[in-house]
Amino acid sequence: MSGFMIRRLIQALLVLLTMSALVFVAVFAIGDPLALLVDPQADRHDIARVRAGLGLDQPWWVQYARFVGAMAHGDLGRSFVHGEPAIRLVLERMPATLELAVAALLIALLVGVPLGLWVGLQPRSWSARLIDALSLLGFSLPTFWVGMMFIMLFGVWLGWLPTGGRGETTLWLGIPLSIGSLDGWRHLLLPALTLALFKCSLLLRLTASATREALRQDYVRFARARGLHPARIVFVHVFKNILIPIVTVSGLEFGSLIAFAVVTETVFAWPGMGKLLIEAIGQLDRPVVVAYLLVTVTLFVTINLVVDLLYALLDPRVRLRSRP
Amino acid sequence: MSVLDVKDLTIHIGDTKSPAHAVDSVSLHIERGEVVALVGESGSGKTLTGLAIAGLLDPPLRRVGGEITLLGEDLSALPERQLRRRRGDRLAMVFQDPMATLNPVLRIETQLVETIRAHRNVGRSAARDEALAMLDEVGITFPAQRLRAYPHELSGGMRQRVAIAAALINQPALLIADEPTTALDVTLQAQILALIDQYRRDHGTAVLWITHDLGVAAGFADRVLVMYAGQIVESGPCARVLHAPAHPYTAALLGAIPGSVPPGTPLATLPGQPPSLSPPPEGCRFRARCPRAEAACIAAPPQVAAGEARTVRCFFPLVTPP
Amino acid sequence: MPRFRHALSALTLAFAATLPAHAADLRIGLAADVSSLDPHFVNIAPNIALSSHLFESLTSVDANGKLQPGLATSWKAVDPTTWEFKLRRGVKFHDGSELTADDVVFSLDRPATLTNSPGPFTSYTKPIVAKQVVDRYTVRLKTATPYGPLPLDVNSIFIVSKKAAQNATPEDFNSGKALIGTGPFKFASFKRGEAIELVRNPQYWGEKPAWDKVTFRILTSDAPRLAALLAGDVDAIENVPTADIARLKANPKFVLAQRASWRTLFWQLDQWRDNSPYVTDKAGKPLAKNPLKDVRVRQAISKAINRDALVERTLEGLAIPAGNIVSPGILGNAKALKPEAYDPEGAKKLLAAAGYPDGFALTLHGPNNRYINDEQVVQTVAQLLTRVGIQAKVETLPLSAYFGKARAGDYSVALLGWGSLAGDFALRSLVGTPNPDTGWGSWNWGRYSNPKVDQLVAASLASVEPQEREKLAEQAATQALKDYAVIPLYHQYASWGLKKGIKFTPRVDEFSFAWQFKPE
Amino acid sequence: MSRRGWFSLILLAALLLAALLAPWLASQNPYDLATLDILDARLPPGSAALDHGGTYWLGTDAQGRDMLSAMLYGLRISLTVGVLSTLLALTAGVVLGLLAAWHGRWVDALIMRVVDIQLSFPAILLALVLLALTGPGVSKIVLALLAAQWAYYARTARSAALVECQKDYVAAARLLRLPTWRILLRHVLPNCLPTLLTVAALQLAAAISLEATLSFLGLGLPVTEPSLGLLIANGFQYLLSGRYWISVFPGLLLVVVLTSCNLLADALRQRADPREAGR
Amino acid sequence: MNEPLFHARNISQSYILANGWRQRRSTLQALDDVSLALHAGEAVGIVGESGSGKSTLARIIAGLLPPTAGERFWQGQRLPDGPRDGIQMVFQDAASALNPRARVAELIAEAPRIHGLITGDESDFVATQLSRVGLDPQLAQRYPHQLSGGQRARVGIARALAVKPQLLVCDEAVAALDVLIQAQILNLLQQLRRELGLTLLFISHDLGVVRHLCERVVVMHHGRIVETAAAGQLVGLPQASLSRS
Repeated sequence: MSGFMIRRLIQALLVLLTMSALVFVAVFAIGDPLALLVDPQADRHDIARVRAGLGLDQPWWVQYARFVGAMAHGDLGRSFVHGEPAIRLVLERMPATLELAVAALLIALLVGVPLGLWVGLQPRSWSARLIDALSLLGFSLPTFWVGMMFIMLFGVWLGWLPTGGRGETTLWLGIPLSIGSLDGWRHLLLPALTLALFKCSLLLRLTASATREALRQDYVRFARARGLHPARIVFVHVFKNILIPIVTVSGLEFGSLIAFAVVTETVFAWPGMGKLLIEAIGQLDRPVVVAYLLVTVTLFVTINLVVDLLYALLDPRVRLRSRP
Repeated sequence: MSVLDVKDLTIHIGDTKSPAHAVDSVSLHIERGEVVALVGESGSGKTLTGLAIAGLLDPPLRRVGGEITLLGEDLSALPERQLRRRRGDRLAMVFQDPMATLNPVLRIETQLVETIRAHRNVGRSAARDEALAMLDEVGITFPAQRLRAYPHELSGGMRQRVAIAAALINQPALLIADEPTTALDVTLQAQILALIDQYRRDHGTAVLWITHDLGVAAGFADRVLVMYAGQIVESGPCARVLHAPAHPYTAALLGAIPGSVPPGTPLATLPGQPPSLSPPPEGCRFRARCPRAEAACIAAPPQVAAGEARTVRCFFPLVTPP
Repeated sequence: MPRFRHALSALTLAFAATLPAHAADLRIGLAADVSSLDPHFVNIAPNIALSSHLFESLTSVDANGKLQPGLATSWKAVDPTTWEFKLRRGVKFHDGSELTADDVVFSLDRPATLTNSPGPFTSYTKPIVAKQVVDRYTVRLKTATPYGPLPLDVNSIFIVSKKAAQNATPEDFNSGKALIGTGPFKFASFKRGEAIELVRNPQYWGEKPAWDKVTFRILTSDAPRLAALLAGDVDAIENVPTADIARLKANPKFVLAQRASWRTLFWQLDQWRDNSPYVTDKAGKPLAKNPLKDVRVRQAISKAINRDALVERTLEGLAIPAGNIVSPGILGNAKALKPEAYDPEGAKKLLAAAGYPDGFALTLHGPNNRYINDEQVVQTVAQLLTRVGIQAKVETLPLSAYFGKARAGDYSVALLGWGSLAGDFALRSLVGTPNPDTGWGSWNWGRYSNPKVDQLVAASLASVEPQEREKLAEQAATQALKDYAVIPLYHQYASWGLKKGIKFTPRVDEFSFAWQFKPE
Repeated sequence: MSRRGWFSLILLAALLLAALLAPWLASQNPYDLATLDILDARLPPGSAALDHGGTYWLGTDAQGRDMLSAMLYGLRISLTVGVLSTLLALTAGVVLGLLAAWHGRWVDALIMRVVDIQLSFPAILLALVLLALTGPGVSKIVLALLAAQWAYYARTARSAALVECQKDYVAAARLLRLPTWRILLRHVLPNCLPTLLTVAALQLAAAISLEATLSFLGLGLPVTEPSLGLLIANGFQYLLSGRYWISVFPGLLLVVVLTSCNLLADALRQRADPREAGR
Repeated sequence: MNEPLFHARNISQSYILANGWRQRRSTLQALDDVSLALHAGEAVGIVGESGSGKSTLARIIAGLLPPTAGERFWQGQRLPDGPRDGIQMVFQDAASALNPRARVAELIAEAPRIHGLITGDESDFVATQLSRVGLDPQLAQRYPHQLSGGQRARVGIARALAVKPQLLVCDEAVAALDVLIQAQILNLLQQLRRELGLTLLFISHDLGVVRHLCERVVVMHHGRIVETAAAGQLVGLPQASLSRS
């Protein structure tokens, strides 16, 4: 168990080091953050002073070594643009992204799993065929385009929902969340739906094929041979088995929801981490980009760990055996 | 009265235009406490016959004819809801692969208790006690501990015992056993056979034993039915059929067993393969491989010649059924 | 809810009713994010705009870009290198303390102390070599050489309370603790990337704003910003997307406020290399010499551009064709300089005269996220150049990459937009002979160099007499444009969308100041 | 293959053909600036051109570019990027996956650790950072997609090859002392292909979609080489003002491309897994 | 002439089982100090229940699996790890033992072609090999899935014999077959052995089959050889209770 965790952590560290090295090279290669920030009238001395102040006068590997050294002390540096600790900026934005991702995952699960179960159980019915075809379409629609179409349809043509921004937030345990107010919900709905659509189709198709697979198993035949009620066969025997892939995949997809929030947040002007990332890339605000990567990698590692634990919980075959 | 009486069971596979006639007019009956072995090569239709009796045929398999009477009740006329009440209660079925028949994510207890409570109005704890007793009866040591276990924590032999316990827990009148020992080692095979034999003696359960292995049938069954290409070609008391087979196919099966001839000498074999059943060949289905086939065998299908206790589907049987 | 089909009216009806604004509240949708509330931390427009509500400077600039008294009631050059500022008396900071000359000196000193600032204000404070407190209400600033624009420079330095800001960190500013100024509004709250709330300063010395509370919503994407206005989530927005101007104009529920802003867009052309990297013959082979060095070629390019079509089609009317480097009304705008007329035939003739009867090929570079429809503008110009035989390719980059490369001189023809309140300032940076030590020509990507222009600009900057300065600045501009040092395209419009019932005086510097919004 | 499979295959072939023949099908070369007329900008579908007699069936964009022509060329770029990156990633992944499966031990451990690390980081973020590093361009986005996707193929190829290597025909080939490369390429690989092709069809859709997304975010292709994603992005600003055609039509075409790829993947999967065939 | 054709000496094989979660390692001893000599022309059977290690032994003998300890000798020469000319194998599951994407002709001719064993026309070669195992040469252009189980088993044998082995290891070669086809294959093996002078190592869980085919039987239990005897004189077999009637 601990060996397993250590391996995961090392993996995370490697991802982070690689990605941050890339970012350092990137910022070095793309351009000069100062070109955007320094006052147009500034002369060479001004620019040199600022450059040295931000440590940008060094070659990238020196900058990188300094960064790694500082990171070991828990310091990820200050945003070039905002002047505040980069990690704080990212953490400030995290609740909005997590709220969006959780909402999307819940939508995907609540819609995708029941429909997938239906498609898996009744593959020949016309409704299942229709759902199946729609899920394939949902699987094929690029997230950003869905967002645009939602804005056009629900925001502009029908005028039912706001087209962007986060709306009113209320504090829950000191974290600002949208779900506390109607206005918050109205703002959350479209981006969450947009983000959910792909995952919903994915979960639907996964559930359907897992259900079909489970129905072919001998234990289902044996359960029928024992005269069990069909509902019990579906909701206990089949469901407990398909829950394993569903939970595993939802967990892993949660990571990609956070990644794809970059797109959704840009389309809907949702003030989350993803939007911060895109802005930071646009401004070459390297500390923020690196801090974003650190936070997301940490999130992904945590998610993977939770998924493994859940997996062990759901599937007795991999359960931690208590000491005999 | 027979526990089970099957008349002219016919099963088709696939679309209605050109279906494979997988099982063709199979009739059989089993008395209380009797063990009947249904023997045949893979593809002969023996498993389908078992599934059809239990009402477990799924598309593309279709029962297109025949009557199945269990304890005087015509199962073939029952709606699925009623049929379900019979399954696991009056008739039970166990399958070949003990690794796959138990649900891997449910405890043994759950799977036994649900079987009881699906058919009888028994409290949870009473059902649990029953389950415990049943595990004990099928020879599982430390039953209370096993009850809490998941299937993967048990060995293959133990799993098959649990599956048999789950099948028999409501004391069915008929047990359909579809090759339950094939996947097991010879020693375990013998144990399972002994277990079922003992249970049958204790409770008078009728057993339909489906197997490809004449050897297993020989030591265990009262009567044997030999299937070839969807039809029963020979039936009769076990000892007599194996000792003096009437159908050339039965004879070939016996002759192919190593040990039937001195070591080093060639075994008796048959040329060719079983025929395709969509559609089945005209005349005798065995004739293409039969050493005794004549013109008559092509012209018309042989009728069942029935003696007192034996039947044979052949124009030229090796022995005449008495 | 009934299903409305007419998008815009539907949105208004649906939301204006459900979300009424408090009568004395104003909500403004901003197009750019405020990165820091420290008024001296980064010298970028969104931050300056916000700080202007909380802080003031010695001088102020009115909607037309003209210098007005601010915290100083008057100023004069007591000698060519000494400026004296008389402070307004009785001005109170938000914490109740009085503004004194000490605060002014502290504020002018402070930018140089912020060493980790990525965009310091030091270029405005640097000409000041000494500061002298004459009395509680009088400050003298000394420069090394005669320097006319000093009153304009100090306009950029906000006066903070010495007491509050002395030991404050950027975090103290962002939390509001150190945000103690003299401005018409006081700080209420800051949700980064989302909203900033301000409340009226009841002790303000000048005209009190009409609003009790002002909320700035950060809506950087065009579509959501417009949608927020239409939905009634905000009362006013800046930077109305060009695509939606016409529709907004047609909608009786809303008012459009527009004016030509200080920002002028023009092409910088490589005039220093003999072999410019992105100029080739049509087969892609290098040319014998750099055609852009020939003034006839530069003029041909100017003539090839149909500025009317560009403004009308690509910018949807959101600009006026330009013949100057600074906008009309701004010091240094020479009224005699008219936009170059569209004359493709003339362009072809000039090209032929310069030795390129079949034209040549070049690549136009431009940013894709900086100016209104910038990417489209570059493409349109490429299209127009192609029609006179100059085969033009287009390469646009995000600002982050673009400016760095452009300043390094990587391009042959590059788009730049410049907003300035004085022509001589602009000319110094844009066409002055580059000199890294003095900061001259720091944005002169084409490295145009004409001693005569340099002289005129220097004289203009050194003149402390406004009329004389204006005349010199106009002469310098006229000379530079006669050389086609740069090719002006248009003066950008700034536009605001307002809910009906609100008035706004558009500002030339594009800032959205809450006190200039008034209920009707 | 199922009817749906054939349908998707024919559709994809038609799209590929349209992309290949774009220069002949399109009424205008959208890259040839001389054919554009700014005065024709943003005309609605069905408008007639101002100076020449043509009709803009799907309207024009902000530069007066015929949308239909732009879409054909955009399709060309989208498909080029998708197919190229898929082929490269497939090759790289297959080579590494086969190597890992065959060699086992430390080679396997090394390759699979890298794959694990790669897969623990969402493809879109990796591609995003890489593109921010390299800047826009067809070859750069292909590289970014390659970097983001090879690991899927490596993992799939390895697990498929492991399954195959367990099979006795590989043992038989070893006993027959066939050269290793021959066993891998002639015996193992062909049997992994059905699975790999299924993944490839899925990843082709993913690659095209990812490219569109990155272009939408302003990180993919330069404006002069507008893929479908960039066309959509360019039209985004006109969506609210009712000039939907600039964005919606390229979007619909993109959806058709992606759907047909996914349909094909579905059909291939069913073919590879006969138990699924009954559906 | 007392030199055995093949000799395996003191073969041991153990696997390390790692538990994914807790990384606790345990060792599984699959073979424990097994020695076995095969003389030219001899037919030896190995019987044992599943898990007794007989298949592992077969794979080690064939060189598919390097043993943890022990050595193999071929006509007195020590063998390095890996397959060797002269030893071929027939596998249990003929479906998995034949590459599903190769035609019968390619399955049979591929290795002989590479090793230069085909002198004449390749299709003649294939036809000869097919007829030797009692298959119609017409089947050469078929794919494995187009064959019946018995035909597949014959193709597997033909492929092994095409490279002219001296020792043929049959690992449960008839276990998956119906009894009638099993009889055909057993007859074929016996006939080939006579005709080609093959040495046969026949592994099966079915004592009846082994007794029918082999002169000498080795009984394995828990990774060890517990008994070696002439086929007729076998006693003490754990599963003796269920020998066929």
